[in-house]
Amino acid sequence: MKIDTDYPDALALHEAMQLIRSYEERMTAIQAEGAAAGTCTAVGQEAAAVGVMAALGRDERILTNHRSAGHLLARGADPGRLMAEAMGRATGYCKGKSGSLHVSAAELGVVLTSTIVGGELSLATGVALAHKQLGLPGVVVCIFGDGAACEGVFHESLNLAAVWSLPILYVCENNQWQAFVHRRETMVGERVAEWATGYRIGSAVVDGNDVHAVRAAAAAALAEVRCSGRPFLLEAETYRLRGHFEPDDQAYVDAAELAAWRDRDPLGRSRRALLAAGHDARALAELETAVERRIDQAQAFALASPYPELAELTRDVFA
Amino acid sequence: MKIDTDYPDALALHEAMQLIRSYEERMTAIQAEGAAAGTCTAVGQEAAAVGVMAALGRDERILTNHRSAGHLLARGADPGRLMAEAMGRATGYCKGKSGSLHVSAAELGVVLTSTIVGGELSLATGVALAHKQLGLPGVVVCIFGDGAACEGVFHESLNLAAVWSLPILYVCENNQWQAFVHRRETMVGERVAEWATGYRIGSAVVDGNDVHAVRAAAAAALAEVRCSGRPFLLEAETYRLRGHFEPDDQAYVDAAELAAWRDRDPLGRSRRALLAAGHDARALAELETAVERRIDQAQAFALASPYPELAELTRDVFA
Amino acid sequence: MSIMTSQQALADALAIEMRRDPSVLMFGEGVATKRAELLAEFGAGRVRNTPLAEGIIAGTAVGASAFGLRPVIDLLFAPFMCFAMDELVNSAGKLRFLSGGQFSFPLVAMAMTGGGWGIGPHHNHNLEAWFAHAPGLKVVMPSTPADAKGLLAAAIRDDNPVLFFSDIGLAFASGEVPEGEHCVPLGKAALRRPGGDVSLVSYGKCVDTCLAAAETLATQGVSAEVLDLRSLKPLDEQAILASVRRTGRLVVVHEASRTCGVGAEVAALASEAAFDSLRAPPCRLTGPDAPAAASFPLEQAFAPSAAAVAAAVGRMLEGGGTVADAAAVA
Amino acid sequence: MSIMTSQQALADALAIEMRRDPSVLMFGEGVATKRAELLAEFGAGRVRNTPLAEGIIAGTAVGASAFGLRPVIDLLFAPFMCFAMDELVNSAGKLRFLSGGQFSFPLVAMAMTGGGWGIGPHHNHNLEAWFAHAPGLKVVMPSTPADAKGLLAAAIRDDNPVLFFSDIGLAFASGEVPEGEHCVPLGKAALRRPGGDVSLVSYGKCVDTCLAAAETLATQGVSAEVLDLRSLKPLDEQAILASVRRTGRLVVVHEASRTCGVGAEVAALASEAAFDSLRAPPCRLTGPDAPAAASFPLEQAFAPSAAAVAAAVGRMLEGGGTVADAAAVA
Ligand SMILES: Cc1ncc(C[n+]2csc(CCOP(=O)(O)OP(=O)(O)O)c2C)c(N)n1
Ligand SMILES: Cc1ncc(C[n+]2csc(CCOP(=O)(O)OP(=O)(O)O)c2C)c(N)n1
Ligand SMILES: [Mg+2]
Ligand SMILES: [Mg+2]
Repeated sequence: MKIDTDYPDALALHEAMQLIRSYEERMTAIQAEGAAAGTCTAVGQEAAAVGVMAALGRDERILTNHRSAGHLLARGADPGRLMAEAMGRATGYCKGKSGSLHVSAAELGVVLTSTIVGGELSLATGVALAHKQLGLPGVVVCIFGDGAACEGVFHESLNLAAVWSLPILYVCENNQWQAFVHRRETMVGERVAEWATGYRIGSAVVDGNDVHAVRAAAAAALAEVRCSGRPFLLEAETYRLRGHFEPDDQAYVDAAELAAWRDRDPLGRSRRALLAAGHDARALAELETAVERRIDQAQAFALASPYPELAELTRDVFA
Repeated sequence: MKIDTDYPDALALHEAMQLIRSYEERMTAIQAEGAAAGTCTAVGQEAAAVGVMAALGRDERILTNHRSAGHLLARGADPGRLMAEAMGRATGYCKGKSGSLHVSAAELGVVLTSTIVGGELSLATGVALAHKQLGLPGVVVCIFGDGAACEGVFHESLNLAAVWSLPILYVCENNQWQAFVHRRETMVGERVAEWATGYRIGSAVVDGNDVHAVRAAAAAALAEVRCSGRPFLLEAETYRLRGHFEPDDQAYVDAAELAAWRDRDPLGRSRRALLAAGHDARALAELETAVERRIDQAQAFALASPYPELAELTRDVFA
Repeated sequence: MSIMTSQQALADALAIEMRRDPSVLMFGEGVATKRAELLAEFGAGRVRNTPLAEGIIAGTAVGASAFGLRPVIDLLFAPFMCFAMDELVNSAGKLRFLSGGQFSFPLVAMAMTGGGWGIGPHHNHNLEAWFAHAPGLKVVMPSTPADAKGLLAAAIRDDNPVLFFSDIGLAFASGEVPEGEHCVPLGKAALRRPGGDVSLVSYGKCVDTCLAAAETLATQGVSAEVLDLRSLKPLDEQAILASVRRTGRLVVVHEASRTCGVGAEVAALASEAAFDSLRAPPCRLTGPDAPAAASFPLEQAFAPSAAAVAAAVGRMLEGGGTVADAAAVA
Repeated sequence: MSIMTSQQALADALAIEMRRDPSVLMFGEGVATKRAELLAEFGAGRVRNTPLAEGIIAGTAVGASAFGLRPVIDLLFAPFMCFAMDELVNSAGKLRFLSGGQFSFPLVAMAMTGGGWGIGPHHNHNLEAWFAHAPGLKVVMPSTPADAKGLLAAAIRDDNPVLFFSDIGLAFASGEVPEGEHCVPLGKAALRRPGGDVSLVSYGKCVDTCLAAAETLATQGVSAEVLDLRSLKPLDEQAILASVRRTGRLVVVHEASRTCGVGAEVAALASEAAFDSLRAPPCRLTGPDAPAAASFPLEQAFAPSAAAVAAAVGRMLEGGGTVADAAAVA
């Protein structure tokens, strides 16, 4: 499996976002038909995922969370194996044991994914300690949500990373929601990045729906971590356009807020920018069709894949 | 039992500090003889304890931690019952079940004491919620150490208190040590109060070895909490002059740092100030003798007290 | 009586108890969003969303319960309780004893548990035995909507901390539920089906598994008794022993892992205190000592099946060799 | 051989294993302060103090162990593990399985446990059964300095997460310890004293209790076998069953609470798999289902005494009635 780090131009970034969008919309359809368990999508957050992944090198190790399909796909994950995992098939990245919520793929450097909110924060310091102690190349990128920032382990993780000078790029995808609770009900400030100050950790906030801005901010942050050897926190302001976990009618979401953020949909913005830059509408439509075909193939692969055999019930428990 | 809130003058404050000092030195002697289990003293931190307690009213509810003898005595605890508790006697505040490390005394408003570091922080929000919801008088005072501030629950507690506007006066006794680890090895900043900013919680730092300064700062902080209904964090900068847990040879402590803080011993400072203000040295000596006599009586009471009967092994587990 | 699901029965109990006692309040991640009807009736003070932080949710409940409130907290899924163990075990479970009885902690901590959702071991992990092992806590896990309602009401009224586990696999199963106030006493098992040949002791959704196995066994002329523990602590030892003394045979069935699970306690208890009545070795059918995979067929195979229970009873009645070894895989 | 305490034996094992394998490192609250000799020999990178935060200490160990390090962490006292349950149980115990075997977690989490210090249940609480119940973790608890050394070395070399409990009551007891490299395999019990009439199965400091009881019983003409489990997971089921089959009688003794403790597992196992050999009901002697008070006499009375063990065996041999009920208080 090849790690995607090469995003030569705006079109490539757009295509990566489109792939995520198509993948996730397909997954919700599959789920609605009852062919997969419930799942968390990150529709509306594609720019944050692609922008960050496009800034990383091959040696970075990435920890992410339950809302990770975008991170995996932007890192180069095979949509077929990812879908197979989400459907619990033996050909999935984790043999179908993880399902959609805790997919790790060591070959892509996407490691130790936890769907315990905050799990990524508690594990990242260790991965970074290993990097530092053993002189491994690459820094550790820890992607988490605004909700995870409310868990105590956020405090413990940032504090330890600061005290031990660990090479961690913390990326907070602040999508304004923590399952069924709006972020403003859970913290007094507007931004998670405010909390970085207390640990003397550098931070930046970026428009998380602008893929170019995210890529630039992530590249700068990464350079900072590489050069200082110290942690840095990048906050991407974005919005979860679909529900928390499929199916979800979003009845609890303020319609005006949702509409405002729909206008800022990163794919729409990217498409408008491409058209404005002279790209051809038909070429974009073809790109979308090609992406849909990849997703068709992925789905076919997943559906044709076997379930794990029952012996897997107790395999992989101990080394 | 009468709650001590009335400290009419500097002499009364001095006497309260002297009582704590004598109590703790006696406890270490008793421990050294093997007549009590190991214990945590707060020698050097008496001004923080007395200053805060002298600022509180009768209705305040106080949560404290393992280093709490000073808080209890300054609140009016009977040294005999406290010593009995430390020696595991049935006449102790908790029937001898708690020993020296988790003494609570509902009648004094000193409640739910935990020797799990951070326990006080996780419980204080609930006590404050009850105060707020049921309209109980008084605010909740939560006393914790610089070490506790490193536990994740510190973040969770302050965040919830801020979001729910809970009437809590957080008092951090920053004594520079967390058992056998110096504070500077555990956080990048110099002060715990820096962390309050992230929650938009007001804070103040006070010379924790100056009993008058602490009392004034605590009174101001308390007024702030009463008036705003919101949390406030007061940090008292002080120093643990003895070891973490008796016996402790303090071999790991920097001698120069220790010497510098010995010069700032709150009792020495208070004594010098009293003499400078015209108090008579002999009167002070008599006060000390009287305090020693109270401690003698306390010890005699504790030693004469019976151990709990074996049925206590399983009593008080369930309501 | 009306027909409702366990989810509805829990909502019913919450509303009734909150109406009955103004000191009852409920909070947790998404509680105010998901229980909009409670929010509407009882207001934002008594029905609260919280930040995503299980430790302080539980700690706040402990502190509040000591001073006049009766909090019910929703910790969502059992594995998330791992972030609240200090508050539940060291504080709620110990501070009454440690204070010499000065404080009580009338609180209820709810969580869903078990398979059925296909989303893996960070949501699906049966931890009830941990809390039965820890002092000072009560633990319940209903198997019917009526018991869901009655046990939750009793848990809210109890003056001790109660862990209330809801089996995910039963959330949408419906059944008859008494209207109005309804309490099921903590610590009392329910005899779901009387029988003379073997005692099937279980709780949660595995009670249905046992009932199905009992049906099968009946067609084979075997009369199986099904005892639903309902309360895991206090455990209804008398009911267990009475049943085992009657039938002389014990099969314990649960989804939780085998080692040091509730089944170990029940089997140990029976062999200690009803030894002379036992006509065959007791037998545990449990989930494996492994995390629960997300994959549907693996999740399905995790908990013992009715067929496995019936087969274990069959082997037991044949009396051939050690049942446990053959059953250990299930 | 040299004579040393368990504390010294642990220090010895740590130094030897760190010398042997540069990927071994140790951290925790006060580790660098209290293990100054390790700090001097291996430097500040491999011997580290941490902030006071058990969750991130454990989480850091989990993350580090997946990428080439072999961390040993000191969580001080077992109840403090309540702040690290997510990292130990949800991460260390489940992520290997959940990732389909992509990662392994060779780490050791140490903690002291049990009575002996008189400072109450926030320091003294035997939680080993929790970790035996959770998947993917190994659990050991030595009863001699030699085993302390050998089990710690084996735990460090093992490719799985191992919970290493040290009984506080044994910290300063000394014994013969092999010099140099010394491993005791995980999962193997030790027969401390052979005997034919009854099997006393135990671990930690209660092994000494059983040995003392066996002495007393010998003077009464009763030959008691003492089996020291050492590893609680994997449990040496063969050794337990072989012993019970030999003696026909089982008494399990531990300080941890009774309900769903290791004793429940052992008693259940024996009655399932050695039923026909049992000549009397198995019997558990355990600490009460209560927090451990600080008060010295209460702490002393918490764990079963040698006299209680001998008395339970006496009653068992007399064959009169149910042993468990009489013993339940101990
Ligand atoms: C410890 C824990 N608590 C609660 C949950 C349930 N849960 C899953 S995702 C989620 C919201 C997480 O919010 P955030 O961290 O902002 O990430 P987002 O879902 O918005 O991407 C919650 C509450 C969980 N998985 N783990
Ligand atoms: C959760 C937990 N971890 C560790 C300990 C052991 N311990 C007891 S006191 C202490 C130091 C606490 O430092 P701080 O909060 O600054 O309070 P201080 O002792 O300095 O008053 C430690 C590590 C504990 N009791 N609880
Ligand atoms: Mg979010
Ligand atoms: Mg301190």
